Amino acid sequence: MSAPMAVPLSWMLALSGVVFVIGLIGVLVRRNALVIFMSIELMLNAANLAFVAFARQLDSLDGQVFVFFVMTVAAAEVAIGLAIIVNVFRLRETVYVDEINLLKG
Amino acid sequence: MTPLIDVDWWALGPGLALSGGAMLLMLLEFVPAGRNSSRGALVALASLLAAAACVWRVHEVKRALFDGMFVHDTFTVFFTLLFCGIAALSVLLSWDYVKRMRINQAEYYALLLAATLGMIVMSASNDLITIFLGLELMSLALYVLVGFRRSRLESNEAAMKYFLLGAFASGFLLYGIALLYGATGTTHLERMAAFLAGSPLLSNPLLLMGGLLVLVGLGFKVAAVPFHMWTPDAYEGAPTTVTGYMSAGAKAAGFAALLRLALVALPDLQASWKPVLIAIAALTMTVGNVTALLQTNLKRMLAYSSIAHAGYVLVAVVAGGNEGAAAAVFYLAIYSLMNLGAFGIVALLGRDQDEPVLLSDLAGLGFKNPALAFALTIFMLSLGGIPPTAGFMGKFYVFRAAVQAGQIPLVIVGVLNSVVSIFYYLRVTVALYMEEPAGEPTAVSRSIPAVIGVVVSLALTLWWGLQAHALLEQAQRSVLGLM
Amino acid sequence: MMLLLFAVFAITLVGCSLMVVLHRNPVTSALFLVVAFCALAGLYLLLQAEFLAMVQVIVYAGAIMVLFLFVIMYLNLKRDVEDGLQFALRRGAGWLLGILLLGTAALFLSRGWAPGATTEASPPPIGNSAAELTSILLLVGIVGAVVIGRGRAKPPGSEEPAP
Amino acid sequence: MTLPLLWIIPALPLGAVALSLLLGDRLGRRGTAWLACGAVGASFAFAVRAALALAARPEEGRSITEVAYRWMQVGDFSANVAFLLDPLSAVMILVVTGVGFLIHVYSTGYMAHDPSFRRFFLYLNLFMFAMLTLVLADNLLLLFVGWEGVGLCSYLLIGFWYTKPSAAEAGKKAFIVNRIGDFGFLLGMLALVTWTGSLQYDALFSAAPQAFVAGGIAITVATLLLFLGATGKSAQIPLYTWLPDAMEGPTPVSALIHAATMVTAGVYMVARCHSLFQLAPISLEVVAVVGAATALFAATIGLAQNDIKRVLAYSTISQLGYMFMACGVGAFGAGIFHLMTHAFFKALLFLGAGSVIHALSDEQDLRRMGGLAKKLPWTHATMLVATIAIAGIPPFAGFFSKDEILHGAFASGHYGVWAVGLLGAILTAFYMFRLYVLAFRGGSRVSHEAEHHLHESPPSMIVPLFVLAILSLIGGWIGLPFQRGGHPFERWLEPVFGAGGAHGTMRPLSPMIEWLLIEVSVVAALLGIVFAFRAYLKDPSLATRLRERWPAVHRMLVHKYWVDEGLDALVVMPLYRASQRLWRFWDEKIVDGAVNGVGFLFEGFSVGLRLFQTGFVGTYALFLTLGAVALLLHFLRQ
Amino acid sequence: MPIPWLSLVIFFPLVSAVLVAVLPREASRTIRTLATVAALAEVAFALPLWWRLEPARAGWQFVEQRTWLPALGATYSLGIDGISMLLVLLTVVLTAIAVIASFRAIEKRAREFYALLLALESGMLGTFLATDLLLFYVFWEAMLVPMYLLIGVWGGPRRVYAAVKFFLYTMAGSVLMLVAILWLYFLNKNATGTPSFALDAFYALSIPPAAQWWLFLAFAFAFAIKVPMFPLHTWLPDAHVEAPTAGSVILAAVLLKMGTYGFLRFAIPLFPQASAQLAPWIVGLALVGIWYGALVAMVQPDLKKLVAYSSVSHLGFCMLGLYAMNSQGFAGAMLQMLNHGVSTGALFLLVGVVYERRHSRMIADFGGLWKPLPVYAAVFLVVMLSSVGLPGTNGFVGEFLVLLGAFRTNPVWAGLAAVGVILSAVYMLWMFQRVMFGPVTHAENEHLADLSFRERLVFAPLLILIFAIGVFPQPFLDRMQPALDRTLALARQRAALSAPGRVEIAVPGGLKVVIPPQPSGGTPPIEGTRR
Repeated sequence: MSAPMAVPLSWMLALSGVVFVIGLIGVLVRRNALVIFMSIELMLNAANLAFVAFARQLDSLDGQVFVFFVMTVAAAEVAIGLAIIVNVFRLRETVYVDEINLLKG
Repeated sequence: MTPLIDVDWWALGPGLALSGGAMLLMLLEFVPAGRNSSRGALVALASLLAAAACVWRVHEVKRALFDGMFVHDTFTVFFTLLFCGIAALSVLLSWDYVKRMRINQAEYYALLLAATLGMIVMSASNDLITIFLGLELMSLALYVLVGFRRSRLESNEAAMKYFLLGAFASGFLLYGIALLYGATGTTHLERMAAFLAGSPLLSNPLLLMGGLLVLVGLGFKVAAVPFHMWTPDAYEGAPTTVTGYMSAGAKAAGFAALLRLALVALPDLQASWKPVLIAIAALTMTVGNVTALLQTNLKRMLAYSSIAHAGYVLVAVVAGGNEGAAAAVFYLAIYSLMNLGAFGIVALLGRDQDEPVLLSDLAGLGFKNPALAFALTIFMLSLGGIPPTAGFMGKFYVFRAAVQAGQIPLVIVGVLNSVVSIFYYLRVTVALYMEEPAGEPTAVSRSIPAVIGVVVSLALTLWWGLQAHALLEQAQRSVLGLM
Repeated sequence: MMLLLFAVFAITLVGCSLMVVLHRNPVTSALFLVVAFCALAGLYLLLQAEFLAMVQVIVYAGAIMVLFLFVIMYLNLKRDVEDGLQFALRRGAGWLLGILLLGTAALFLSRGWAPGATTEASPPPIGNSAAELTSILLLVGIVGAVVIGRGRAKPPGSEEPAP
Repeated sequence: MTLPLLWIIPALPLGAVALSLLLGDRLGRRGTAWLACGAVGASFAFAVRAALALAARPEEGRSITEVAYRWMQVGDFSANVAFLLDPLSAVMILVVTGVGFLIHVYSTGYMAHDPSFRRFFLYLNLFMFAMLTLVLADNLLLLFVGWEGVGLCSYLLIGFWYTKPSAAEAGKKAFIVNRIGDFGFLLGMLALVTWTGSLQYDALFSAAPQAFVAGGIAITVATLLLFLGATGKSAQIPLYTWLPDAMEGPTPVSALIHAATMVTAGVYMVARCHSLFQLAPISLEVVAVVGAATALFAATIGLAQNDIKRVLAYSTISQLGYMFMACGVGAFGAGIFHLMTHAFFKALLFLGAGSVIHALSDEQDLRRMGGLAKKLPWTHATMLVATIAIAGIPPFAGFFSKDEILHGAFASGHYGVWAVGLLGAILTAFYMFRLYVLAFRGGSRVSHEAEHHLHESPPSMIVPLFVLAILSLIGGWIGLPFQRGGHPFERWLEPVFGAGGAHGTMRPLSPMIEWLLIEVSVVAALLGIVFAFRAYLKDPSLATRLRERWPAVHRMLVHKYWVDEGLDALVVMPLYRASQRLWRFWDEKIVDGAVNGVGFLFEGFSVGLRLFQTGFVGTYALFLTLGAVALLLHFLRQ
Repeated sequence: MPIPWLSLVIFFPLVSAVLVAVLPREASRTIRTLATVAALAEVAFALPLWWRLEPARAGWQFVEQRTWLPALGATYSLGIDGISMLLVLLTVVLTAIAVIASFRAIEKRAREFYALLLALESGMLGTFLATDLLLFYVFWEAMLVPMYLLIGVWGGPRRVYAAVKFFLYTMAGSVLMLVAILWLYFLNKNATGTPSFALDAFYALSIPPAAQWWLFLAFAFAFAIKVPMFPLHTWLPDAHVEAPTAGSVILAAVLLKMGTYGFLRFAIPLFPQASAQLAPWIVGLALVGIWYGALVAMVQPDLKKLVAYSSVSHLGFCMLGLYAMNSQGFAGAMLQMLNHGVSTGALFLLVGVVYERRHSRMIADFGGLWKPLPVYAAVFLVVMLSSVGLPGTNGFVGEFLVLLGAFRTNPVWAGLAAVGVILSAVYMLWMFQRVMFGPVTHAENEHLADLSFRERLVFAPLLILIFAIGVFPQPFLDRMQPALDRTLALARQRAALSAPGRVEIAVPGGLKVVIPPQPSGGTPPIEGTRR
C-alpha cells in the first residue's frame, strides 16, 4: 500500500470534474477557435488529473503512463490544430467559428 | 527458444507494412516527381497488399501481442482485411482524383496509410490506451486529409470543424477512459472484464459514467445521433475520396472498438445499456434518414445516409450476442463497400474544380453514360436495402439478429426507416434517368484505377446480394474471438 | 500542509481556468492557461507524479502554450466581439448545460462510488508498443502541420494558392 | 326416332355470324342477306323437325335433354352446356325462329340501303343465337348466358345507328336497366343453387320442395329476385323505362327483339320456373299485381303518345303485363299462349309501322300521318288485322289469349286483377285504334316532301306482313275454349305445367259465367274502338276538349309520369355527383391526401432537422453535450 | 440430372435482358427483334408446364432446391402447382404481348426499355415460383426496380411522382412483411430447432393465435397494398396513368395478382384463424373497393384512370372470393385473377392504341371512333364486355363463381358485391358510348388508322383467351382446383390445430384487444330453408 493520501481522492476528482466542465463551458460559449482549442486542452488536462489521481489511489503506474501518452497526443494535436486554424485564418481573415459556416443544412 | 522469429511477426505485419509504407512515402516527398506521378499510389497500394497478405497468412491464429495490449484473433483479421480493402479501394479512387484536384502529394497516401494503421490498431487493441492512441492516430490523419485541399474554403472549414469537435469528443472519451480506469483499476479490456465478473460494482457510478463518456467519444466517431452533427459538414467539405474513406473506415473502426469494448470488457453491463442504445439507434436511423430527404448535394446526402447506416449497425449492436455482433460486422463490410462505391462515383463525376455535385448535375446521365448510371443506381438501391443487392442482405441479417433478440419495435423502426431512406436514394435515380439535363451534362473522369475500384465494389455489392454466404460465415467466425 | 497546498493549487487551477474561459482577450486567456497548467503540475507533485509534473511544465506550459501564444500573436487577433441574441442564448445554454452536467454527475456519484483496485500483482510493462505508436502519431502531427501550414510554397503537384 | 339435334338450332345463326365475320365485306349485300336468312330459315326447319319429333313421342316422354359438354365444375357445383326440348321450349323455338325468319326477310328490304347492312344482320343472327340458347337451355345458368346475350344484342341493335347520340344513349340505358334486373336474377340463381345444389331444371325443381319451406322467406326472396330479372328483361314496373327508348333502333329490331321475342324472355323464365313460384304464393301475388299494374300503367301512357313506335312500345309493355298477370294468377299456359299470339300481332304491328315509316321517309310522328289507307293498301290491311287482334275481337288471335288470361284471373279469384285487366283491354283497344285512325284514316297530314316519296313497300317487306297477318288471324284457334280437358295448346303444355295446368289452382266456372266474361271483354274492346273512332275520326275536337279539360292528366301522360326525369334527378344525378365527390374529395383529398400527407410530414421533419444543422461548431458541440447530459440523466433516473 | 426447368423459365428473360442491354443503342431493329424472340421463346419454355404439370398430384412439382445461405437456413427452392402455373403462363403471355405492343410506342431508349421489361418478367416469375419465403421476398422487392424505372422513364408527365409513389407505397407494405417473415422464421426455429424459410415448414407450424394476428396483419398489409385494396389503392391510378402502355399492362395483369396470390399462398393458409377472424373486415374492404372503384371509375375523364379504378373494383371481387373461403370462391377468385389479367391488360392495350395515334387519353377528346376504327371498336367492345362479365366471356365465369362462393358464406356479401355487376356496366358502357358512339366530334379523329396487322396480332391471343375461358373454363378450372382445394384444406386443417377461442392481444401501451371467437361452420341457417 502506498502512503496514506493526504488529499482525498474525491477532492481530486471533484477538482478534475470542475476543470473539465469549465473547459467544456469554454468550448460551448466561446467563438474564437483558438480559445475553444485552449478550452479543449483544459478538458484533456482535467482527464489527466483524474488519471493521475486514480493512479495514486490504485498505486499503479498505468495511469501515469497513460497521461504521458496523452500529452504526446496533445502535442501532435496542437500542431495540426493550430495549422488548420492558421490556414483558416489565412483564407478568411477570421477565427471566429460563427463566421465560418459555408457548410450547413 | 526463438520467440523473436515467431508467428507474431506475421501478425505484426500490417503494422510494420503500413508504418513502413507511410515513412517511405514521407521520404519520397523529398524526391521530386512529376505532377502526375503515380508512385505514391503505387507505394500505398503495395504496403496495403503486404499488410493484407501478412494478416491473411496467419488468419487462423489467435494470440496476444505485446503482452496483451493487442490481440490477433479472427476479429482483428476480419477488420484488418476490411480496412486494407477500404484503403486500397480509396487509393484506387484517389489515383486520378488527387491529380485532378492538384493535391497529388505523397503525404496524402502517407496519411491514408497512417489512418489505416490507426483503424487497425483500434480493432486489434485489447487495451484502452492503444484504443485511444489508434483513434487519435486515425483522427489526426483524417483531420489533415479532410483539410488537404488547403486553398478551398470548404475543405479547411470542414477540417476545422472536424478537428475542433473531434478534439472535444476526444476529451469526453479520455475522461471516460479515466473513469473506467478508476473504477476497475486497469485499462486492459480482459482484466477489466475479470475485475467486473461477479463483482457487485456493476452499478458503480464511476463505471457507468465512464462507459457513458466513452460512448460519447466513440459515438462521435461513428456519427451516432446526437453526436453526429459534424458529419455532413466534414463529409461535404473533404475531398470526395477522403469522404468515402472516412465514411467507411472511421465508422467501421469506431464500431470495431465499440464492439470489442462492449463484448470483451463490459459484457455484463449490456442490460443497463440496452435502453440507451435502443434510443440512440432509433434516433440515429431516423434523424439521418429524415434529414437526408431534402438534400440536393450528393455528398451531403450521402453523409446523412451514412449517419442512418450507423443506426442500422447500432441495431445489430443492440441485438447483442454472437449474432448481433456478427450482423454488425457483416453490415459494416457491406456498408463500406457500397458507400465507397457511391463516393467513388461522386469522385468520378466532379468537374475539375470539384464543384459540389448536385442532384441536378446527374440529370440525363442515365442514358449518356449508362454504365456509370447503372453502377450508381445499384449502389443507391443497395444503400436503400433493395434486393438483390448486398445492402439488402446486410439489413436482413441485422434485422434478423434484432428479431431474434426480441427487439421487434426497433426492427419496425428500422424497416420503416429504410422506406424513408428509399425516397432520397430514388431521387438519385430520378435525376439519372427521369430528368433532362439543363445544359451540358456533367463531365465524367475516365480514370482507369477508379473505374477498377468502382467495378470491384459493384461486383461485390451484387455478388454479396446474391450469395452472401462466404462473407456471412467470415463475419460469424470473426466475432467468435470476442466471446 | 498537503491540504493547504492542494487548496492553493486547486483555487489557482479553477480560477485560471475560469479566466481562460471568461476573458475576452485570447492572449490573456493563453497566459492564464499557462498558469493553470503550472498549478496542475503542482497537483501532480502532490500526487507523487514528479515526472509528469515536469513533463507538464515543459511540454504543456512550455512548448504547447508557446505555440499557442505564437499563433495568437501571429494572427494578431483583437478582442473578441461576442454579443447578439443568438449568441447570448447559446452562451446561456452552454453554462446551463455545463452546470447541469456537473450537478448530475455529482448527484450520481453521491450515490456511492468506489474506485477499483489493481487486480494483478505485476502491471504489464506498457509503453513498448504504445511508444512506437506515439512516434508515428507525432510523425503524423508533424507531417500534418507541414501539409496544412505549408504556406505559399508550391511543391510539385500541390495546388495553386487561394486567390 | 333420331335425336332432334338441338344444338344445331342455335348453332346455325352463330355459324352465320362467324362466317360473316370471317368473310367480311367480300360477302356482299346479297350474300349477307342469303346467309342470314338462310341460317335462320334452316334453324326454323330444324325447330319444326324437333317439334315434330317431340310431338311424336308419348306425352310422358316429351322432354329431351342434350348435353353438349361440361361447362364448369367447381367443388359440388357444376353446370353443363345442355339443351332441353320440351313442349314449352318447342313453342318458344318455333315462335322465335318463325317470327325471326320473317323479320329477317323483312329486314332485307327495310335495311336495303343502310351502309351497315352486314353489321345489322350480324347482330340479328347473333341475337337469334342468344335467344335460342335462352329458350333451349336446360339450366338457369345457360339460360342466363342467352339472357345476357340477347341483352347485348339489344344494346347493339338499339344503338345500331351509333352516330345518333339518342340511339347510343338508349342502348346504354337498355343494357344498364337490364343489368339491374340481372343483378336480381343472378342473386336468385345463387340462392337457388346454394340451397338446392343445382341449377339444372329437373334437379332444381325436384329438389326445391325439399330444400325450401313452401311459402317461406327463402323461396319467396329467391323467386322475387328471379322476378326482378324478369321485370328487367320484360320491361315491367319498375324496370320498364328502357323499352320505349329502345325504339331508337331500326324498326325490325323493335319487332323482333322488343316485341316478339326478347322481351318475352322474362315471361318464359317465370313460366319455366313455375314450380318454384308455386312454392312462393307471395311471389306469385307480386307477379300478378306487378303485371296488372304494368298493363294498366303502360296503357295509360300509350293513350297520349304521338310517336307511332312509342305507342307500340307502351302497348308491348302493357301486353307483357298481361302475360305476367297470367303467370301471377297461375295461368302459365295462358301466359305462354298470349306470348305466342302477341309475337304474331305485335311483330306485325311493328313491321307495319316500319313499312309506314319507310314509306314516309322515316317519319314517325302520328300527327304528320293520316289517310294512308289508300296509299299503302297492303300495309293498311295487315295493320288493321293486327290492330283488331290486339284489341281482342274474336276470332282474331289476341282475343283468345287475352280472354284466357282474364278468365284465369277471374277463376282464381283475383277479381281486382281481372278488373284492371278489363280496364286495360278497353284502353288497349282505344289507343290502338287511335293509332290506326291517326295513321290510316282521315285526311292526310303528311308533309309535302314525304308525300312526294310516298310508296308501298317492296315485296320482301309485304310478304312477311302478310304471313304474320294470317298468323294473327288464325293463331289463336289452337286455343279455342270450351273443350273437354282443356284446349289443344294447353294440353300440349301439360307435361310442363302439370295436369290441369293453368287451372290447377282455379275453381271451375259455370259455362254461363264463362260466356258472360267473354261478352264483357268483347264489349270492352268494342267500347274502346268506338270511342277511338269517335274521338279521332268523327269528332276530332273531342280529343282536344278532353285534353283541355284535364291538362294536368294529359301532361302527365305525355311525359310518361315523369318517371325518366324523376329517376334522373333522384338516382342518376345524385349518384354521379356523389361519385364526383368521392373522387375529387374523398379519394384525392382524404385518402391520397393522407398518403401524400405522410410525405409532407416527413419533408417537414426534414426541414426542421436541417435547421439544427446550423454550420456552427458551437451548436454542434452544444448538442453533443446535450446528448451526454441526457444519457447521464437517464442513468440518474434509474 | 433433370433440367432445372423453373430456373430456366425464371432466368431466361434476365439473360435475354442482359443481352439486349449490351447491344449497341442504334441497332433498334435488332433490339426489338431480340426482345420479341426472347419473349416468345419464354412463352415456348413456359407453355409446356400446362401439359406437364399434374394438377392432381399433391405438393410442389418441378422442385428445385439448392443451398443458398445455409447459415440462415435460406434455400434457393422453387416449385410450382396449379395456382402458380396459371399465373406463370399469364405472365409470360402478357409480357410477350407487352413487348410486341411496344414496337411503336417506345422509340426512345428502346434498348433499356426492353431490357427492363424482360428483367421485370424474371422478377415476377420468381415471385410466383419461389417456395422459400426469403427468396420470395427477394423477388418480390427486386421486381419493384424495373417497374419503377419503366414508369419513371417512359411514363407521362407526372411519371416521377407516380413512380416514386409506387415504389415507396409498395415497399412500405412489404418491409413489415419482412419483419413478419423473420418472426415466423424464429417461431419455426424455436419449434423445430432447424432454421428454415421454407414455405412447407411454415405450413406445418402451429402458430399461436395472438402471433397469427400480428403476422397476418403484416402480411396482409403488404398484399393489400399490392392488390390494391381500399383504402390503400391510391398509388394505382397514378402508376397506371403515368406508366407506358406496356407498363400498365404488366402492372394490371400481373403485378396486382401478386397481392391476391400472396393472400392465397401465404396469408390465408399460414394464418387461417386470423384470416377467419378478420374475414369480415377484409370482405368489408373488398366490398367497399368494389363499389368505390366502380363509382370513382364512372366519373373519370381519363381512359386509363377509368380502367385503373375498375381494377380496384375487380380486384375487390378477387378478395371477396378468397375470403369466401370455399371451393367456389377460391376458384372464382383465381379465375378472376386470370380474367382481370387478360381483360384489363387488353383494355390498357386498347387505350394505348388510341394514345399512340392521338397522344391523348381523355375521353372528351374522342367520340364516334366506331366510324373510323371499326375493328378497333369491335375489339374494344369484346374486351369491355369481358370486363363487365357478360356470360360467354371469361369475366362471367369468374364473377359468378366468386359470387356463388360469397353467397354460400354469407348471402349479404354476395348481394352487396353483385351491385358491382350493375356498376361495372354503368361505367364501362358510358365510357364506351362517349368514346365510340355519336358523331366524330374532333376532326383529327376522322382519319385515324384502324388496327394494324401487328396490333391485331397482339389482341388475337387475348380475344381467344376471353372466349376460351368463358366458353370452356373447365380446363382452367381442372388445373387450378386441386391446388386450391389443397390450400383450402390446409387452411382448415391448420385452423383446427388450435381450438378457436377468445384471442387476447396485448397492444403496446397497455391496451388489450379481445377478439371474440368466430362461429365455425358453413352457411348460417336462413329462415325458410331446410338443411
